[in-house]
Amino acid sequence: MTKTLHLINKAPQHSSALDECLGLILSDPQAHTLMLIEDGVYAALGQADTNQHFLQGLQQSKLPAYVLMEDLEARGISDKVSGVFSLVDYTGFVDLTLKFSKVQSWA
Amino acid sequence: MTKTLHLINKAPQHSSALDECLGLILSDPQAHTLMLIEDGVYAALGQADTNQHFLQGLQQSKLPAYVLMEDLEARGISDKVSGVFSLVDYTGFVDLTLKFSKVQSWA
Amino acid sequence: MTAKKQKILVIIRQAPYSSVLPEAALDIVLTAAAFEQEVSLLFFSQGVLHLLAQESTDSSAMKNISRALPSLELYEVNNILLDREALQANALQEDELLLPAKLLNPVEISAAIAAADQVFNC
Amino acid sequence: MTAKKQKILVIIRQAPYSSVLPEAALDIVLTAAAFEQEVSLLFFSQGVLHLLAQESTDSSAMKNISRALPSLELYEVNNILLDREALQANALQEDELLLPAKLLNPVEISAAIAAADQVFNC
Amino acid sequence: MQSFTLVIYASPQSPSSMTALNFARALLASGHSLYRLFFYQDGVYNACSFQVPPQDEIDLPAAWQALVQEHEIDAVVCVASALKRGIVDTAEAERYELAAANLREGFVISGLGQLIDATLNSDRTLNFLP
Amino acid sequence: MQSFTLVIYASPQSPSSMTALNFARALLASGHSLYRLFFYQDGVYNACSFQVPPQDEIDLPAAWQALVQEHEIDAVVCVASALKRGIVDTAEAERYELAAANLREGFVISGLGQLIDATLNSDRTLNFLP
Repeated sequence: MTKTLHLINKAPQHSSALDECLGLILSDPQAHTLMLIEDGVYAALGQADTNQHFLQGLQQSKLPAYVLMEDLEARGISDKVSGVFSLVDYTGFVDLTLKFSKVQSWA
Repeated sequence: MTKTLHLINKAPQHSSALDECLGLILSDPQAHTLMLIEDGVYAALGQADTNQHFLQGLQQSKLPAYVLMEDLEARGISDKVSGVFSLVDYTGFVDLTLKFSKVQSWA
Repeated sequence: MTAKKQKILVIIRQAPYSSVLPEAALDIVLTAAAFEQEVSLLFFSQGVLHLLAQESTDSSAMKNISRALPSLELYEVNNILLDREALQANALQEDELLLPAKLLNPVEISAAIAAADQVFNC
Repeated sequence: MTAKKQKILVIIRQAPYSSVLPEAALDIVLTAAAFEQEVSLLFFSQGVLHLLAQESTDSSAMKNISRALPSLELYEVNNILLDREALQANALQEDELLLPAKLLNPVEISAAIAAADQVFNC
Repeated sequence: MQSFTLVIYASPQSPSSMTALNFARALLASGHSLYRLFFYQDGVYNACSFQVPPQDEIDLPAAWQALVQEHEIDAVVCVASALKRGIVDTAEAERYELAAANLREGFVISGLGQLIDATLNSDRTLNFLP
Repeated sequence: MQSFTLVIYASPQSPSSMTALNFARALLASGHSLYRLFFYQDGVYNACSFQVPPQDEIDLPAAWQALVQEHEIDAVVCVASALKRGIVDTAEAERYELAAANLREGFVISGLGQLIDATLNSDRTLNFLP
């Protein structure tokens, strides 16, 4: 058994990736971790209507979840992020990929 | 006042375009018409779970709705289309664009 | 170039850095204005997020169109419209936006589309 | 090229003609098989729609990967997996599919991901 | 008879370029005319002459070129989009000291003003989005 | 110290190419190494030498090239993806009778086998999807 870091790079408005990813991994928070990058960071907007269902699921599951700081800053939303997420910069992103056996990207 | 043909070319799994478009036009079926092309034709799958809500709304609104035959055939799904839609080929598509004052594309 | 005049509605409905379309839309707005067309710009759905001040762009290769928004006035693009529902859905406040804009509900947006001769919905 | 062997899981989750990714995924499968890796192919979510027979492709510039699916056997790619929930969500029947495949539920798919050394999710 | 302008936003690898080509063929077959084709953003790749597509795939740039030349269509490639993506005509190849031009014969490079002109002077303008 | 392979699927106009570049810079800064960069699908446009980007925008192909040359990175461009999109090296330009090559110095064209080899021989393989 290996541990997997899942990368999501699309907003919920542009891809069912986040939904589909969580459908597979929420039940097994030991083996999986979520990270949002690029447009995917919009899913971390704590007050956005579309995110409420997913943020609740994430909180209940205790699945670790990260979001890329640089992509939040570029979009001007770093002060609006849900507390469920840990913020990492690119160096932290590199470190994170090494804590898992593999990285799976979703688009 | 002009009449508008709305073109949707993405499946509901890849874009909120269909949702957003219908949110604007369902209330005014006299001024707007819907046409699905490319990946958008998957929204016409009559039995797909994700389409039920939208197909119901379409039926109730009496908004005219078309789907491009060639794109259904290429995907092997022409026998699975909801009865809410009229099928048109490329020639019909050209004719349709001339029945409206303008065409608005959604991606 | 003819001296005809059209009502052109340009809609930005994609979020910042999500695709090249917002930049493509803004370039159409500026060109249409330069050719003295009657142009309106609507920030719709996730497009409203362009009106947030962005902190840095060094880590992104894509153009930050927010920086170009103030130049809209120079081009005499004064009809800036905003999707009120999208603002609410994203819990954004009017006073944190980069530009003043006219807030529209869905029926008003639908009317703006109906009133236009040509719509670019990028 | 080394003689090492890895478990490679390739996932096709986009519908036919929606993007170049399904074709990209299939090419990875065939190459991994040619290099004698232990490769599995999972049709997930909208990817299950590739298993419908398609009527014509003259009007599309994109490659119809369904036509290449029978060649998977020649490459000894025998571990073909299918997302059972997606089949149901699209109201597809097993007997209308182009290929026989092993139907998996979400827990089994999750296990297949966990068991792989490398995942290409296109 | 009506006149159309088609705006192509996507690369030959995207289904929307093929939709635009099929639509162009159908409108001409119905006796209508093309006022202009405008290649914008990734759409400019449809006007590149360097592609070598596999034999079992449609060569979309060649198909566009055949249509443009047969019907003498005004096929405009947006200059800003093209330069950014490395599609250049002879004049630009010289100006920027590139080894060669790679714009297909039959296409011309011009500005976005040609798009605004087209919406004014054709009966219908359709956008084929990526 | 660990070794990475990055697979770049998107054009320079897509945010994911920039993410890949930022990630590459960060991993090198942390003392890790790049076993290989593999440019696949639209990612091959990152290896084109003809682009003339506007002065106020990042020149991503030039930035990749600088990284590749400074760190002597194995930067492989998928041959099938490249030919289809009109990115050719000198040998291919000759074979297909094109006016010039437009592959940037520092990049090499090769097959998809180089991607499989990379997943076997590097510690982590990351896919930067479009």
